[in-house]
Amino acid sequence: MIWATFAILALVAFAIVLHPLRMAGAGILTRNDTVPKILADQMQEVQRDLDRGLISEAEAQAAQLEIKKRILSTLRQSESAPVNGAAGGRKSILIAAIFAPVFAVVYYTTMGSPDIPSLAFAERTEERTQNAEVTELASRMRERLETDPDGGPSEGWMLLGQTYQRMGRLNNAITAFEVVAKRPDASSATFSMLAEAVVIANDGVVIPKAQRHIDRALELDPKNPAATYFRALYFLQQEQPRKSYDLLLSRLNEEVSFAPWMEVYAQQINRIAAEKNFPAFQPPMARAQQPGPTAADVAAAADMTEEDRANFIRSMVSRLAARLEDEPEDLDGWMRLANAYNVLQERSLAIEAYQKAQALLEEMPSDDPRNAVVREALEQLGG
Amino acid sequence: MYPEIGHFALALALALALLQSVLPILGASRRIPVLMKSAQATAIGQVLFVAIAFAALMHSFIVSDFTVRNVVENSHSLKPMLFKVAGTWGSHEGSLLLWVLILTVFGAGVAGLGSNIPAETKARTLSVQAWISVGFLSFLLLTSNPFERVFPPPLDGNDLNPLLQDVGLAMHPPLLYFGYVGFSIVFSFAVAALIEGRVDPAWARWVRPWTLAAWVSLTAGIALGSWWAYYELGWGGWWFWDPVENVSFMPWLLGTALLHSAIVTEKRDAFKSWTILLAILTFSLSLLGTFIVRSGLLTSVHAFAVDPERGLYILGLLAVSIGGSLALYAWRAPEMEGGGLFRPVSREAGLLVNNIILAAATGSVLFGTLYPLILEAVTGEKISVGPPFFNAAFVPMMLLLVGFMGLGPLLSWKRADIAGLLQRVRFVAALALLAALASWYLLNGGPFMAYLAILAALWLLLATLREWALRIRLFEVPFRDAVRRAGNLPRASHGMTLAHTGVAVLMMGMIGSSAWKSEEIVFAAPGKEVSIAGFDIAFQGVERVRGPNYFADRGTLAVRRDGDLVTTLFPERRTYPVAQTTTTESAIRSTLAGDLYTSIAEPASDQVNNAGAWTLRILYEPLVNLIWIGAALLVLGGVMSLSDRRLRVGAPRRAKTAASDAVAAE
Amino acid sequence: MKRLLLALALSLVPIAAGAVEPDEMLADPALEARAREISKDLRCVVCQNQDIDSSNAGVARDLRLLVRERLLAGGSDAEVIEFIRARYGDYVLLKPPLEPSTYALWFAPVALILFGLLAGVIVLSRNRKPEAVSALNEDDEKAVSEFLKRSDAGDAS
Amino acid sequence: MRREIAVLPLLAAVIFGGFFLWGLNPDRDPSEIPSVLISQPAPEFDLGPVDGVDRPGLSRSDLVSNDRAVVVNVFASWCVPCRAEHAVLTRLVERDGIRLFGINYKDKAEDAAKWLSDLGNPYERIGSDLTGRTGIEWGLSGVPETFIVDGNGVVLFRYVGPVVGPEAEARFMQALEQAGAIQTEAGS
Repeated sequence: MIWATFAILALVAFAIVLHPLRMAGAGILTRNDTVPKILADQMQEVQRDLDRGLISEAEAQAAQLEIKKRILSTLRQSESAPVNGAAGGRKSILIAAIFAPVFAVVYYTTMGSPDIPSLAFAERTEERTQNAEVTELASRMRERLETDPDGGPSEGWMLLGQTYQRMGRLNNAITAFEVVAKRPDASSATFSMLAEAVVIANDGVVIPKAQRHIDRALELDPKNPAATYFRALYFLQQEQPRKSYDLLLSRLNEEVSFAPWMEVYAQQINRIAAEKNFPAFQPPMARAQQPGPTAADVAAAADMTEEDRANFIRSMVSRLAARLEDEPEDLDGWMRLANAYNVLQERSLAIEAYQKAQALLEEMPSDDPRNAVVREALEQLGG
Repeated sequence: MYPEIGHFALALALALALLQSVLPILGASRRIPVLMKSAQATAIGQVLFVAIAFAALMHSFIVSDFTVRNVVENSHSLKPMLFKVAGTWGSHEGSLLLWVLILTVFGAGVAGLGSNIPAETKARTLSVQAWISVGFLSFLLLTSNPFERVFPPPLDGNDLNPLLQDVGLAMHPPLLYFGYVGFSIVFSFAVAALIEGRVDPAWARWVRPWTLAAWVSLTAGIALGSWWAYYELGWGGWWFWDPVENVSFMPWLLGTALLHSAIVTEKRDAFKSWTILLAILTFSLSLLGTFIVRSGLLTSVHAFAVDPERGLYILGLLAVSIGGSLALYAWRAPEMEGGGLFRPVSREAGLLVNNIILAAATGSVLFGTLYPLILEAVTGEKISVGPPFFNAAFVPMMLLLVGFMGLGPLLSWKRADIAGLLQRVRFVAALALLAALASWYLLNGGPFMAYLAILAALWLLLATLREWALRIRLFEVPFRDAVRRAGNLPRASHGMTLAHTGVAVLMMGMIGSSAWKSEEIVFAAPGKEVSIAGFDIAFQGVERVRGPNYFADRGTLAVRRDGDLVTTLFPERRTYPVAQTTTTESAIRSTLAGDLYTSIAEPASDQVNNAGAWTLRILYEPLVNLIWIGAALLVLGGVMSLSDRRLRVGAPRRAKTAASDAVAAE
Repeated sequence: MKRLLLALALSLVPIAAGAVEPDEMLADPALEARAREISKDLRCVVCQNQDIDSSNAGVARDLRLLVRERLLAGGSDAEVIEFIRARYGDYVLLKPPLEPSTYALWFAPVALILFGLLAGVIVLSRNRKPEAVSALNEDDEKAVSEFLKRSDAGDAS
Repeated sequence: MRREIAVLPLLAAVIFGGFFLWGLNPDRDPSEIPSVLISQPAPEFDLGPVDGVDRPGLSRSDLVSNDRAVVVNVFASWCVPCRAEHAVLTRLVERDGIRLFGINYKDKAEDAAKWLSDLGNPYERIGSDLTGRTGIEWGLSGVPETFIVDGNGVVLFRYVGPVVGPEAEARFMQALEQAGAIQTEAGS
């Protein structure tokens, strides 16, 4: 369709350039045709001015004499008749007519993006309603939590915070996390999520406020991987790469089985290693599996541009999706994928992934906490 | 799909421009008719494809297609439709596309309408025009592609600047561009003439309508921009000597000089190389304006987001086009023979003085605008050159010019009779002086310069009317004869009278609103009364109203004069929640005598002593509307001249002779 | 890139009206008028090409207050301007002072006019020599009138 | 003669073109205003501390007798770029041992205190400039702005805008080194 339109346009251009050949028979206007006429008109004008009494007889005569002299000199400069219908002309025109579309096509194939469709705003209602739904859901949830006489359940506030973080409303996310952080039931994860939000909100800089939360998180759970990661990031920002490197490495080596956050650790370790000439990290296990984006990944992506970040997340997601095609039994994988789709506002894909997870969960004990997460998420998505 | 069609169409336009830049000029030098004629087809083809591209971009804006980066950055789904449309030329890329569109419109105009121009001249002119086209189309495609895509598209656009959501502002760039890009064709004519090595009265006549068309649009564009600043910015000023205003004003000044010197070339075959130089410089200043606005060279409120790389590209274009044309000028212009002789007192001499003053004024504005840059480059010092300098340099020159303007049209060509001239203007000069003295006595106060300006404006007005009366022999012959004579005058003559009257009217507006402006700024709680310029204004309070995409605090002001209610004004302070911007909508009572200009700013910051009070700004700007009326007269005068049938003389009515010539040549 | 960011940041500054506020104004109308005039010649340092009188930027307001304060303290116009200039340099003066570095600026308009007039006088004096008014000879006259007749017939006007 | 005159416009255009080319230098910021304070003694001022921040206030006398050059940074909690700059300044203090003084410009004390507690407080002294008058004395055009003042209170360098990004930081570091504001091994 689009190429057909291009073809028509190119054809039009071709025809336009060829057009002069069709009127080759008609004569052309030469100076001899036009200049004396203008001079003659000026003669008449002088005459009219004289008739109206605008100028004196003497003035008129002098002016007319001047113009007459110009007429004479024009008449004498008779031009040689143009060489008409020269074959060279026709050939040039033909070549030119071919040049136009070829030039455009060559340029376009290198610079154009014919695969990107137009998307009018009006056609994107689904995307918009989804977005509006999330916003609406978040504000409803917040209202309910705020009006709750008991201050609202901590899980609710955490979910709200995560939702806001996904929406990029980091200050709201921080406020929501902070509600929980002030409560006695605040867990290590509460503080590490809060720290993460604060770090992202500050362009990836671990500011003292974030540090305090990291401290709290590690106090509650010294093994909290996210908190450890941000602590290491803080060291790095303090220009203590060795300390940062060691911390990440030792935490990584504490684990015996694979966990999704390890990939980010490994990447960060290798980034520091490459810069400072430390030994690179060799993964102890097969690295065939590629996890999807984790929160920490997103944090790492915080200093990217919006576009880079979107591309980055998308590439991670598609890798994860491809892997799950091969390994459909990976429950955590499905949950991560679903969450990622949710972040990307791919509602139907998110529902689908959650449903896959739900199916796998049926084989799990019913008190598995993941059951609740999936149910809640599906409810939220309306699937 | 639409954006891609636009992108492809631009590529085709560039291809046609490339062809047009070579084939016709080759045809003209080798005398091959078919190549000469190809210019017509490609010029029309170019405008077609650029228009397709422009329409595609506009479509993307209208439907808010956020897969186009330019739409994302410069539009928003909530914008009112009119401003979505105007958003097409709201950004650097879009406005440049409009620029190129107008460039090709003028090219196609000459191709299609210039039926009285010989094929050779036309071919050369259109080739030169295509060189400019190639430069700017490639600039567009290589550095500022308006059709750059984003995928996946963001949910909504970024921009919703309410300040720019204004009809006057939306229409101002197209008109302004029409003006200063229009001078491109005059430039092309000039360069073509240099290449051909011939400038004669016929050439001047071919160029004249295009110069007029460009000048008329530029006049309208500048006036519209000034009008926008006046009522939208909220402090009642209409000219700020901002660099961006200056760069649109300089081509106007020089274009005005060009209009006048081309008359001398047309009537007397004189001033030839000077007219050519003016044609080149006028468009050069337009290019300079484009460069300054888009390169971030000078700071300005209006500048686009700056990008040195683009600046470098345009500077390259400038170097080639201005440098090239001036080098050609240096080479060929000395060969042009001088034309008819004239005496120190003659129409020619008058127009010479006009040109000298206009050129000096342009030079002063140019120098003042660029001086901070020059000084910074030479000594590293940073200074500001603001309105005080420009007023001091420019106003006296204009007064001088206006003095001559009254006399000029009364002078006859070649040699004028001084005694007769003085006798004819004695009366109006005395009248103007008397009126100026009377105004001094009546108004007592105001700067001396203002009275000098009043004198000049009155002199110009009266002398212009006197000249017109002389032409139609008003009071000398029976009234009916005079009317008949007026009907017989060429349109260009009426055009001149209108335009000169317009200048006089414009000046009076400027004098009135700058020298006798009065202003009251008060904290007003409901019930507060303010008196200004004979009006008693009662502030009745503020209410909150909702607009389509904003809410506003609307003040109510009852305006009384001698106790009678004259009108009620509702100035607003609008807040746009999405864009988080506040704008001022002034309420104006406009009459010929002056504007009562009211605006409401924020609530008083000190709410302890001024509880419930708002900041009110009330201005009385005497005669300010004469500025726009004067500008309208200038435009009308230009249009009147443009409609003069003499500008089309020489167009073949496909006369027998021409046809038989063609057959013979076959 | 840095300039781009700055441009973006600056573009967020609203250009709304309402520069001078009533609470800044001085009770003495003569003094207030002087303050307004001085403000019009001082450039707002954070805005682009705006005087402090019409700018609603915070710094502009501070400067306006300062101008009035200095006036109340009995400063002359020149002293007040000098006070601001001592802190912000020549850059704040919209009317550049006449100094060696600005001679070129201030004398340029005069020089341009004088140069133009000189050129005009030269052109006019070249035109001094008496004009040779030679009438056309008979052949030429005939050629012209024949041509004119022809063009009248061709052009039906 | 005619020929010489005909060359003049080209000549003028070339000269103007040269200035334009110079003006396009990407390092040149047309809106930057040179400070009149460079090589001049720091202006007279005396600012009290910010309420709720345990740092003493700042006055001119604190700048005139220091062992080495110090940095005076004008900041505010409402200023967005200051946030990014804060991390850089903190690092300069911690890593390079510069002495940092702050002028808190037109800021509410409680906002400033919270901001400093969230982001950390690398300042040795902070003066609170509520009215903005001290800002004017320093020829301030916006926030943030950073000055380097030598041990005797003479202003050596001024940076307008946030010192953020490799280019800006390199420029600032160079100025710090030239001024001798960086703590050397021997000096510590």
